[in-house]
Amino acid sequence: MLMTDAILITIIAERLLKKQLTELIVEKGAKGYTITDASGEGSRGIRASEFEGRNIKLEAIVNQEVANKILTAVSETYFENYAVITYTENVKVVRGDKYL
Amino acid sequence: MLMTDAILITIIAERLLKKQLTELIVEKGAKGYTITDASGEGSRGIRASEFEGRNIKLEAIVNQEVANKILTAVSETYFENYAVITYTENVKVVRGDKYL
Amino acid sequence: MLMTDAILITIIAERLLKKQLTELIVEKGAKGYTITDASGEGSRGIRASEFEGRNIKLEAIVNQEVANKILTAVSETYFENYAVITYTENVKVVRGDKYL
Amino acid sequence: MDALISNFASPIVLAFVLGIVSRLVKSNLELPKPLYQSISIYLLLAIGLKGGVELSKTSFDVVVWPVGATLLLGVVTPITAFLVLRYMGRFDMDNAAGIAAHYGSVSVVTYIAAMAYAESVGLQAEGFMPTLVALLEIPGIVVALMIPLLLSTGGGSVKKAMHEVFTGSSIMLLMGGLLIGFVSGPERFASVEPFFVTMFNGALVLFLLELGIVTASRLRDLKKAGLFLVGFGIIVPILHGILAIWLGLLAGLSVAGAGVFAAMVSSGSYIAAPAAVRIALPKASPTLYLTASLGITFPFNITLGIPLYFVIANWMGG
Amino acid sequence: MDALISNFASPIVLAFVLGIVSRLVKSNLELPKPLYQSISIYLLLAIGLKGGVELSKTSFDVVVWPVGATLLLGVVTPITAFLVLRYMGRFDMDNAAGIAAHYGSVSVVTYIAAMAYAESVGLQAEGFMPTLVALLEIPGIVVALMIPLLLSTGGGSVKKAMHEVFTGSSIMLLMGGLLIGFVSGPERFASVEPFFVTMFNGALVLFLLELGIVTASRLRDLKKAGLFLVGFGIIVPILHGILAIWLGLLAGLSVAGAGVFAAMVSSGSYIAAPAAVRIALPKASPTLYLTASLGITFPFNITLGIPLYFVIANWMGG
Amino acid sequence: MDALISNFASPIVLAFVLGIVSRLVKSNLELPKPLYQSISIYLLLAIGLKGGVELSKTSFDVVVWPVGATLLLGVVTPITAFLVLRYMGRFDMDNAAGIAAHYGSVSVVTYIAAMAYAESVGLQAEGFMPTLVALLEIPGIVVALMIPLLLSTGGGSVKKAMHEVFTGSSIMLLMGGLLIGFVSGPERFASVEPFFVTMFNGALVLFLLELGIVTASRLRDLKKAGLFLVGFGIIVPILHGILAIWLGLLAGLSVAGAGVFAAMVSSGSYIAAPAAVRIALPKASPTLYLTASLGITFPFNITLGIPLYFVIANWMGG
Ligand SMILES: Nc1ncnc2c1ncn2[C@@H]1O[C@H](COP(=O)(O)O)[C@@H](O)[C@H]1O
Ligand SMILES: Nc1ncnc2c1ncn2[C@@H]1O[C@H](COP(=O)(O)O)[C@@H](O)[C@H]1O
Ligand SMILES: Nc1ncnc2c1ncn2[C@@H]1O[C@H](COP(=O)(O)O)[C@@H](O)[C@H]1O
Ligand code: NA
Ligand code: NA
Ligand code: NA
Repeated sequence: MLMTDAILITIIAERLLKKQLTELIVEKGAKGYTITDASGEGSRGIRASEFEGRNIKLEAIVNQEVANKILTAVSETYFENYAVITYTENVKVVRGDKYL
Repeated sequence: MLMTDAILITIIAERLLKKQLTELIVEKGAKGYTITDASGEGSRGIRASEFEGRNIKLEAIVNQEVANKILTAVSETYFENYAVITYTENVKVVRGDKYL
Repeated sequence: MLMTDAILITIIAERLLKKQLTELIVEKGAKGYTITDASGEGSRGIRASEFEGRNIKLEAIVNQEVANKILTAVSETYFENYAVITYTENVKVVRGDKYL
Repeated sequence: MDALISNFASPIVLAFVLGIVSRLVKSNLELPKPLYQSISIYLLLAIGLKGGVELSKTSFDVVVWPVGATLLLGVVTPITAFLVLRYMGRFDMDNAAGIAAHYGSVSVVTYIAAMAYAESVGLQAEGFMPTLVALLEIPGIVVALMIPLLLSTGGGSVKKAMHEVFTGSSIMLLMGGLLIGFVSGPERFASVEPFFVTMFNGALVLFLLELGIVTASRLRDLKKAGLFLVGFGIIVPILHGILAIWLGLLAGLSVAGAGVFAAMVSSGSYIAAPAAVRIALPKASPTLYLTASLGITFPFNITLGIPLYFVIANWMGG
Repeated sequence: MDALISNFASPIVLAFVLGIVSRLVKSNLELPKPLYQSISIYLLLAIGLKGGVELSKTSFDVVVWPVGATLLLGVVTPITAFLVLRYMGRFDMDNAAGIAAHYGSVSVVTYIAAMAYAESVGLQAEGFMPTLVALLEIPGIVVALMIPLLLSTGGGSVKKAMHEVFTGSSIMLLMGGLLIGFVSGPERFASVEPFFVTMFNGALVLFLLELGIVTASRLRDLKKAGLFLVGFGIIVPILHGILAIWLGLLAGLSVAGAGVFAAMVSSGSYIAAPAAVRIALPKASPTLYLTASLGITFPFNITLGIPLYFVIANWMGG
Repeated sequence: MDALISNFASPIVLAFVLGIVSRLVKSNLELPKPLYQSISIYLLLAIGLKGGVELSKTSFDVVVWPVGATLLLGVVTPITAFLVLRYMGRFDMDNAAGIAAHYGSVSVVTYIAAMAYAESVGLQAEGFMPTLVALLEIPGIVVALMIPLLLSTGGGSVKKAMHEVFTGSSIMLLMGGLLIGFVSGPERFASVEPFFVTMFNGALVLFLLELGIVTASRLRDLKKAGLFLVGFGIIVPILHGILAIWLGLLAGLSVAGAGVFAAMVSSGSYIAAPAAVRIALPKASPTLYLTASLGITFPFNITLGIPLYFVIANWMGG
């Protein structure tokens, strides 16, 4: 099985930012993304989207360059005022050309 | 803490394939799996399970050999006609004998 | 982008243990956590929380030391009698000071 | 004309329009998926129950002919749809059979809208209509999926698809409801009637709101689907509808019954069929079959089609 | 016999059967989890509210004896169950206590089915029965969990389990509903009555559909549970039921009230008890206690048990 | 006094209290999120529909003045709130504007509670009140978000926030419902009335249970919010309420109508406004604006505020 190295970037954020964040990562070059509902607690606590009750967890498989662009954009735009955390992992994908 | 190296294989697919895919990975040797609901967008767009609205994200901790078998089977059977993506990561598990 | 190495620890467990497990990981030093609903099958099968139908998947970004403490505590307290699995991965986080 | 306005101004149709509009203005309005699924379950079970209770009051002689007509049309309509698509539309085998499966089956919501329409113009269709809906759901899919098999193409698993069709939740709920209603009978049904009958139309408003939202996201696919499919999605249903009226009246249905029957037969499934086709004919494009049945025929039927079928039924049988 | 058929033919029991059948034919039918939880919440709150409103119309003298009988049985039944399991069935301490906790508590759905049955045969149990349900839910669990503690085994956290029991959502809703109903009184309750009373039986049909599906997945565990447990799950409830009828009639309950009371007392909890037992006695096997209470006693009660208790109540007190 | 007790003893208010209590005793009781969202959708659509049907029976002359009064107050109240917060409370620009946006908009549940209260004391507010609710939802938010823009601070995206407000699901459902109700008219509405009208108060009980739970988790933030905000959250609504009564009576509203109008105007939004403010003014603290509108003003209004407004309305206009 031919596998390609790729980056899995994960963004956990208040649900209110769903649309903005998906637009952002697509703009920065992600070919797709996957969203799951999540809840959680962190150091900053309360958010306005409490009524919708949950965070979202946004995952995208991208190459290193796109990952960097997304990381920079997310931290510049959202880290100060919103409940957002981001991390990356190394993964191996089948048919890497599709995502990278 | 004694940790064992293992592979975490993730399959994101249209919900319609849930039963088929879980059967497939168990048949190829996975001792268990975890499913979460997900939604997302990719390069191929529309699917028939839209009414059920979501993808599934199937995760299994397996050894390298089982991972390879699953990867091969999934890509042969589903990649052409269905919305499916697959990737693997290296993880460390406690009590590895249980899964591997 | 300045990234810090960290550990992503994942615990999949019967939902009944949600409160106990989140308290445990915070007590052991996690600064936050994220929870998603999950379902699944493993080697031990049935659980009492079947009515609530699902497992939880608890993820926390921590440093190696906290990860070890959590792993030890979880395996000592829950592995014998409950449906629980745990694994760790290496990730890179932005603003590592926040979690570690 | 009056009938048309009356249909357009019903809360059910208007809720559908609201759903479409809210998607067009990019509102974030959406029904939680579990609510949508819950209402589907409720509607299917309720239809089954009502049908079963009615059936328990009806004599065999009265139903036997309409049942025959339903099964016949379940076999005929997917074939006509297939032939039109394959030989006039030049669709490939998989797509032609996949779309045909949808038109062989039935859209439960179209049926409900037709019943509501009948009521709103002061008519009353036969009580056993839900029995016909349940019977119409399956054969069309089976027949359509057989075609590529007989002509030996395919590739997907027809066996799995058949299991999917027969044990799919919509059949379970419709047939299960029918049996429960039939065995319970009117008296024992009374205690659950407020829930399953009195609330029915209101729940339908919520359902059509969501269906409007889903349909609107189909509309942008109309271009991909092409002009032929748009024509197909309007003209073939009308022809199937006329055929249904003729056969329905022959089988002894009332004018209102024939109108509802036409709406059922003309409609395209978008719940049971897509799941089955996706498994049996993976090469068939969901964009084509969902756009046709949900994006074209469904909106056509619930706005113009239903009043039209009633006019024709009245004219042929009144 | 007639009573039996009438019970079997009720939409509620038939929905339960549909749930079982649909699982057996491997249908993918299932209620969305949030719907299932929503209906649970609704049913518990509705029972509480109705009970509270009735209680506000009842004098203290009338309730005091039934309340006493309920508390007494809440203490006695887990002990008899424990003794039978430990000394006749040779179960280990944890499993015996774990199962006993379930039989000391109450299955709310069994209670509801008994009320519905009473109505269907033209009888009317006392209005304050929900009060008794709420009171019966807790003590049996507490008593059973105390046993291994007194005999000093265990290992889980009884304190956490107690908090789980007392602040569990079922107690909150039942007791909260009771208080709200009691304080509101019939007049202020009127505006919410259509929602909480008129819709009740219909909502129950959906609930039992899901319960049938869950029960069916228990049935394959019957073999693991063993013959003794099957016998236990039928005979002990009957004995508890007879005891309840006798005490209930002594306490002044009507024949219908005694029948419903027997159904309650004989039933095994499968919501509050499993959660508490899982935490307090982690070594007790969920397969055993859930199979017994949900896989054996529950289906027995709602099909044969309830009519039987009514026959006995009629015979002892009629 | 009687009115007060009557209000406290209503199932709706008691359910709210049950929600608070269950959180305080750390119960795990919670409504599934999809249920909560479903009830929100239902309530908003139902209010719109009822309002639309009533509007279709009302002449233009009767509504025009109340509509004017509503729009005027939608502009005035966020400004008074802003001035009090900025210059008396010394809040920074973002927080003052953020909180003001909430008080310029409306809490739909407060409106509903006021309608229910009116009914419970035998009064009947004008049928077109839901029209006013829908109109009051937006302008206050727009005006408040304009303030920092005019005084040129901000940083968030006001444009995105405006789109959020105008296409938000609450406006879609309220306005959509109004239009559907208006176009359908009373006759076509009849078939969905049991669902949207008869069930309304019962569904509200469930909603307030959850709102109680959410509010309770706000209460621990009261300390962070500070004494000034607590005073603000009680006194400013009373002043806005009195202003609303005066203008409402001038505009021709009945005493009951003026009481309900006061409850609306005095209330703080906690669904539409938070989402908009979070996007337009990301530096404003959700803790402050949610604690004020949901933790202080909402409980004040549904317990003491509403009866008070009715007393004042009666006194000023009776
Ligand atoms: N250390 C952590 N590990 C995993 N998830 C976290 C962690 N810290 C925060 N989160 C998630 O990020 C969200 C926002 O965190 P915060 O901005 O710190 O309130 C939380 O609700 C959690 O879902
Ligand atoms: N680059 C990606 N990163 C993460 N998830 C993806 C990516 N591409 C596709 N997906 C997921 O895979 C599903 C199917 O993708 P596709 O087959 O490209 O339509 C999508 O709905 C997404 O959930
Ligand atoms: N090999 C595996 N890979 C992924 N998830 C697993 C695996 N084994 C068990 N699980 C998850 O852990 C839960 C408990 O497993 P068990 O204790 O083996 O019944 C299951 O319900 C699954 O969600
Ligand atoms: Na058809
Ligand atoms: Na019992
Ligand atoms: Na206001």
